[in-house]
Parts: sequence; structure tokens; C-alpha cells
Amino acid sequence: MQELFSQYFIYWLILILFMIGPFGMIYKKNLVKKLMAMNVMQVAVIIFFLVLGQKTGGTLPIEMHGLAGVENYINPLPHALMLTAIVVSLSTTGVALALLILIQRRYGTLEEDEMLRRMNQ
Amino acid sequence: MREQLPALIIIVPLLAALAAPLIAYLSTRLLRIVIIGAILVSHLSALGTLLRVLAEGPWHYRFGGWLPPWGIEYVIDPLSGSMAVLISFISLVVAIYSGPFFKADTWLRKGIFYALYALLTTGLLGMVVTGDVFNLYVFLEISSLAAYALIASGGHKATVAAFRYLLIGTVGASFYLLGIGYLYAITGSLNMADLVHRLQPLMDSPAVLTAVVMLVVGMGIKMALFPMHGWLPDAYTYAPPPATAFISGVMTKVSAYVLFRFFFFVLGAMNGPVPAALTVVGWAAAVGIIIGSVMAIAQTDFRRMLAYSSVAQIGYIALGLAIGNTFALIGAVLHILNHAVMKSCLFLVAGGVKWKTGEHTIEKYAELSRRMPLTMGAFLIAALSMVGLPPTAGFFSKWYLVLGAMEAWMWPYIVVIILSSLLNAVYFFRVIEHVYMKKAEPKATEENGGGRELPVAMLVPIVLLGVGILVIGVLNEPIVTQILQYALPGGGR
Amino acid sequence: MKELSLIAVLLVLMVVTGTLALFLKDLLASIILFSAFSFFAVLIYLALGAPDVAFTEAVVGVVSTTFFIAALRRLKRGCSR
Amino acid sequence: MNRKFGTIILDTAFRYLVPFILVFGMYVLMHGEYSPGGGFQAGALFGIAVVLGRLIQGEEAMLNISGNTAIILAGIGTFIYGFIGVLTMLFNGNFLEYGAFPLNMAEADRHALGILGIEIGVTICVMATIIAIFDALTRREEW
Amino acid sequence: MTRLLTFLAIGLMSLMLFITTSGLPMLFDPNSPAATHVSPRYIEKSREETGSPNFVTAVLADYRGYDTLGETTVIFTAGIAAVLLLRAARKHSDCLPGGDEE
Repeated sequence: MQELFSQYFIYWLILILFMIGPFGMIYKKNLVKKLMAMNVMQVAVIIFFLVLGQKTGGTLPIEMHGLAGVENYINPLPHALMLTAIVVSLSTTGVALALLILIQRRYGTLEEDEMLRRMNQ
Repeated sequence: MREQLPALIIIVPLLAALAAPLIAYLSTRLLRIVIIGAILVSHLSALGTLLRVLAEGPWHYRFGGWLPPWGIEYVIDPLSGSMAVLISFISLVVAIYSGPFFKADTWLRKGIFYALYALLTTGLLGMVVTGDVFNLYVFLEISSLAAYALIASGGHKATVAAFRYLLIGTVGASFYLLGIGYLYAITGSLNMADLVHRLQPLMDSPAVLTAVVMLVVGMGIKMALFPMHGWLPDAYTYAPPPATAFISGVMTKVSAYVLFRFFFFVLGAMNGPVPAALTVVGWAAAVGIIIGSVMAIAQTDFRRMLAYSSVAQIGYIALGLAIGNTFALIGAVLHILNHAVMKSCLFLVAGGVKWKTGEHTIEKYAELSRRMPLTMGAFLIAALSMVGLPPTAGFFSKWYLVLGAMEAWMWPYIVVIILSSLLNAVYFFRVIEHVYMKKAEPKATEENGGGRELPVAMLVPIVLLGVGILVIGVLNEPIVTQILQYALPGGGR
Repeated sequence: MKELSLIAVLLVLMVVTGTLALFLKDLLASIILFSAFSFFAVLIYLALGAPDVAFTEAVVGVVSTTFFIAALRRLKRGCSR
Repeated sequence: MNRKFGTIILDTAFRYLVPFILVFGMYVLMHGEYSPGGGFQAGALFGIAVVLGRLIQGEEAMLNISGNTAIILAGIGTFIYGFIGVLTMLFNGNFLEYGAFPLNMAEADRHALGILGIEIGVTICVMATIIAIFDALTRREEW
Repeated sequence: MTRLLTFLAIGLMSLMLFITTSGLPMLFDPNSPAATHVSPRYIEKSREETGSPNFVTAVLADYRGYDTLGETTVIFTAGIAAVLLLRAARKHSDCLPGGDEE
């Protein structure tokens, strides 16, 4: 029972982390905060994938002498996928920051309500 | 080299895009030739691939020579092949059109614009032909990032629209990635063909339900399905005209295609939670069609009206998927094709008018038929096709959708389709009336280009698409029986 | 089991720092907290046996914090009305 | 970052730090097959070294790459990656099938060579892109 | 109003996420599908097939090398996008005078 609970607990924590993203994006009005919420969400997805790759009894996915067999190594596929995902999130952040600077330069604010008000003037 | 055709579809525009900054630095004239040439090569290889696929059946291309579940493979069947042909064709046409917009710019801006444009094309083509779900995510991100940047380059309001699109779009992509994660967790595979039979015994697992919801939300955001369409109107309105024409024509449809691929080819339309999800998608689409059409009537800006009309038209495609029988699916796929051509044509016209007169409200379209007869002729064809009058392409897709709804006894859907056709007629005849009947007030401002029509580089694509609508309308019978029929699930040979 | 509780603790820390970073008023402070969040992410990747990913995340954490702060310097002096 | 804000201490520290960062980056790139690391990390390290130079010594830093050059370099880096794929296609392999190189060595070695080649491309691209983004984010507007 | 509805939708979705956790495989299970289906080949063969003892590099650069090409393209896209937005914009002078100078 305790075993089972701790199983779900990890998944739940990851999903809470994931859900911080959408909630934060709607709740926070500051655009930089929205961007951070987006990043939190992507990190949660990455952790989710890595958890899928972990095995009890497995070591790092680098071949060592005298240690053969599938069960001795962690599944390397999620790691390779998540390297790509991390890079994607960095790229998105870079583009978003460039957009933020443009918005700030034009509208003088990063608060969403204020920005929309100035936009429609 | 013939064996390498499927790879060439993607690689050639990709390499052209990567070399674009260097080429632009050397010569901006050469840049335009290289980009257009690359897209042309991509289009020709897509055509060649499609022809061979129609003759010999699906074509699998293995990257790095690795066998499918371990490596990445491209799968070109009639559906993805015709999508690739469509995308590269629209891309080619819009690339030719975009020339006059960048006459006065520096090499840096030109180079980057064309690079982003080619990358957008690459990303969309890659999403269509891939047979690997994670590879699809990578290309989704390439196309999305390029689209954000292209939209944002349209000016200040465009920046805000692009930032909003970036946030929402990244949420969509993350949802999609998490959905893949669930599928990977229960099957251990990322290859679509492999997923098909590994998923069969697992369809009742709660994880599949989550994955389906995630895919619907993620791709729904990307394709602007009704409650998630918030990003679309602003983005389409403020983006620079060539970018809008391409993005509106193709980008949302590719996401619709991905949804189609997942529901009907990977998961199977009759299994587990998929029918329920399809029903939800169908009703969302039905509401979206009505609301999009009504909102379109309320607009005074021509491009904004077209944007809301896009929301409605995406609804048709989703509706076809939701009904799910042969007629409806043919209608959906045919509508992807038609709408891509029609909407691109309309946005090209809008961009041309903006370029020439600097105006974009509907009132300012008065009497344009005198000054730009060919452009407005193409506009008339596209508008009639959007409404759905018989000889044009738009009629046939709606006809198949209605047939499908009748076969499935979904009367509310038929009411929605007919009602929205009426609404379409209302807002397009308003524009047509301005163009052909209203008298323009005399104006003092001088116009770009001076003479009567648009420059040839802009006029040819518009007319080409306008004629294309008629051709698709006339040839719809062979298109359906020769190509689309084999594109449907179970319709292959 | 020990591994599980380590990961659980790190995840809780990440939830806390992530939420705090969103709710702090001062932007610079929230960026710093965000880099702490990224550091916990590095630790958790290590705990999950992914040194490659952890290395990348460490590098990316540095780069993205640099970007954030560089952007913040620009944001502080936008054109004000 | 046009103006430098380095003091003599920062400047000296920078002079000692940068060679180590570069050597470490090189190590990460070359040793990527045997230990964690690879093209992306090495590129990011190189990029950080250059950005550090920008931060401390301003425009006239000792190793400096301007924004425009960085953009062209980024394109070339990724182009190298794609070009290796095209090369394998010319040698009758599929795209990125390193085994198709007509070299007189074992299959695994050919793959290792191909991997090294693409990692170099990735390194150049990542380094240049980080510099380009940083340059764009910090540049004072010209208008 | 829209905001409230969105909150509600996201709340419902998280609820569903929490409930359907039971469909996922056991944590760190060596017999989960992910550990037994595709990945064993990478672990067993990568040394002889790609010459790389680091399985992650082997997967990243060889088995799924095409993904990495995409990844590099994403970085390139982000770089040119940032440059386009901040340095190559057309000269709009909407920014009010006096605000943007140091």
C-alpha cells in the first residue's frame, strides 16, 4: 500500500509541476512570469520522460567494462529525446525574450491589462 | 538518386534555409533564386514521390538506414504525399509573390525572412511525411518558431499577437509531448506503424484516454479548433501579408492532418476513447463554425474577417473527421486541399490591396474591380468558392460533408453546414458588393506601383490560385477517385 | 526507496521554487529563484541517472539565466510614457 | 553590450578563465562519445566564453564574433550537419547513413567519424546562435 | 468570464490527469514496456554498430540522428528569429522620444 502510494506520489508531483504552467499563465498578468510558467511546464514534461527511462538496478547509460546485459543500464532513449526537448525550450525562451523586449519598447509595460489598454487606445 | 526522393522533399529547402544568411550576404538577388529553386525542387520531388506511391503503394524511407522501431522513418502514403504536394505548391506560389514586399530591405532582413520562410515550409513538410511521433514534435517546433518570428515581423501589434501565439502554441506543443509520453510509457515505441499494433490490446487503459485528450488539446490549439482559437485572429491580421497567406493556408491544416493521422491511422477510429473524443471534437467544431461565421460578419477589416472565417473553415475539417464515414472523410481531406488554395488566394489578394493602396478595411475595397480587374476576378472566384457555389472547388467538399452527415444521420451537422454557408454568403457578398458595385470616393493619395494592376510577380500567383480553384472544382471527380480514395484509412491497396 | 524519497523531496522543492518564482514581485529576484529551480532540475536529472541531460540542463540554465538578465536590463529602460 | 564594465580584477580573471573554458569545451566535444557531453554542450561552453568576453571587455574583446558573422556561422554549422547527410546520400547510402562512407575502416569507426563530424557542426551552430541571441538581446537600438 | 472557464477546464483536466495515473507503468520497473521494447537494442548493440560506448550519444547522433538535425535547426531558427526581431526590424519610430536612451 505504502509502496503504491509512493508510486503515484511521484507522478502526481510531476503533474502538479506540469499544471503550474497553464495555471500560472492564466493567473499571472506579467508577461515575464507567463514565460517562466511556460518553462516550468516544459521541465515537468522532461522529468516525466526521464522517470519513464529509469530502472531499478540500472546504472548510467555508458558502457563499462565487464558489465553487459540490458537490465544493468538505464533506458537511453528518453535521455536522447529530452536533450532535444531541453534545447527546444531554450530556443523558445530566446525568441520569447526578444518579443518581450519589442513589446516593452513599444508599449512601455509588461503587465497584460495595461498593455491591452494601451494597444486599443 | 531516385531512391532518395522522400528525403529530398525536406532536405533541399532545409539546406537552402541554412545557407540563406550567407547567400544573402553575398547577393540578395541570388537568395531569391535559391530559395524559390529549392522549394521548386521540393515540390517536384513531392510530386514524383506521390506518383510512385500511387502506382506502387506506401513508400518507407529509413534515415541512417536503421530499421523502423529503432531509427526514424518517413512514410509516404497517398494522404501524406498529397499533403506534401499541396504544401510545397502553396509555399512556392507565395514565395514568388513575396518579392515586391522586401524590395527596400537590408540583406540581413531579406536573408532572415527567406530563411524563416523556407524553415516554415520544411517544418510543415516534415510534420506531414514523418512516421515517427517524436520527429513530428521536432518539426512542429521548427515550424512554430519560424511562424512566431514571421508573424512578429509584421509590426507592433503583431508582436503582441505573436507573443500570445508563442505562449499558447508552446502549451499546445507541451501537451502533445506529454501525450506522446503517455503513449511511450505504455507501449515503449515511438514509431507510428509500430504503435498501431502495440496499442491494440491496450486501448482501454486509462493512459490512452489521457494521451487522446492531450493530443486533442495540443493539436486543437495548433489548428485553432473552436474554444482554443483565441490566438488566430490577431496573428493573421497583423502578420506581414506573404507570411499570412502561407500560414493561414497551410499551417492549421497540417495540425488537422496530424489529428487525422493519429485518430484514424494510429489509434483507430473505433477503439477505446477515440469515438467519444471525436464526438467532442465534432460538437466543438459545429459551435466553432457558427461562432466563427457570425464573428466574421461583424468585422470591418478584411483580413480579420478572413481570419474568423478560417476558424469556421477549420470547423468543417474537424466536422468531417468527427462524422468519420467515407464521404465525410473525403469531404474533410478535400476541404483541407480546397481551403488551403482558397484562403491563400484570398490573403494574397488582401496583401496585394494592402501593398497597392495601403488600405485593409472592407469599405476601402470600393471600385477596385476597375483598377485591378484580374486580381478581383481571382478574388471573386475564391469568394464564391468559400460560399460554395457549384462549379468552384468549395462546393464539392461541402457536398461530401453533407452526404457524410446524411449517411450518419447527423442532422444537426447538416443544419450547421447549410446555416454557415448562408452566413458565408452574407459576409462575402458584402465584400463583393463593395468591389463591384460601390462607387469609390475620389482619393488624393498616390499608390504603390502607380499603374493599373499589381506587378507581375504578385499577379501571377494570385491568378494561378484563382484558376487552381476552378481546376480543382472541375477535376474533383478524378482527384477523389484517383488519389483521395486511397488516402483514407482502409482505402489503400 | 531511498532514491524515491530523494526524488520526491527534490520535486517538492521544485514545486515550491517554481511557484515562488511566479509570485515574487521583484523580477530580478524571481529570475534568481528561477535559476534555483533550474538547479534543482539538474539534481533531479542526476538522481534519475541522466548525466547527459543534467549537463545540458546546467549549461542551458546558465545560458537562459544570462538571457533573462540581459533582457531584464533592456526591459528596465524601455520607452516609458 | 557595447560598453565594457570590467575592472582590472575582472579583466585578469577573464584572461585566466577563458582558456580553461575553451579547453574544457574542446574536451567535451572530443570526448562526447565516452562520457556525458557532446556538440550542444561544447557549443554552449564556447558561446559562454565569448559572451563572457563581451560582458567584461566590451566590443573590443579579444575573442569577439559580431552578430552578423554569428548568424552566418550558425547557418554554416547546421549546413555542415546536413551536408554530411547529403554526402552519405551521394555514396549510395540513405540520409545520415554513416556506414556508406567509402573509407577503409571498420563499420563502427566510420560511424564514429560521422558522429564526430555532425558534433562539430552542432558545436559551431550552438556557439554562434548563443552569441547571436545575446548580441541581439543586449544591443542598443540603432534607431 | 473566459478566464474562469479556462480555469475550470484546466482544473478538470488536472483532475483527469490525477485519476488516470493508474494507467502508467510502475515506477522504475525494469519490465515496463519502455524498458523492454525498443531500448534493449541500443544498449546491446550500440558499441559494435556505432562505436560509441555512450548510449545516449549513439541514440542522439546515430540511431535518431535526424532528430538532432531538427534540434540544431530549431536552435538556428531561434537565433535568426531573435536577430530578425531585434536587429533587422524596419525603422519604426513609434517609440516616444526620451524613453529609450541611456
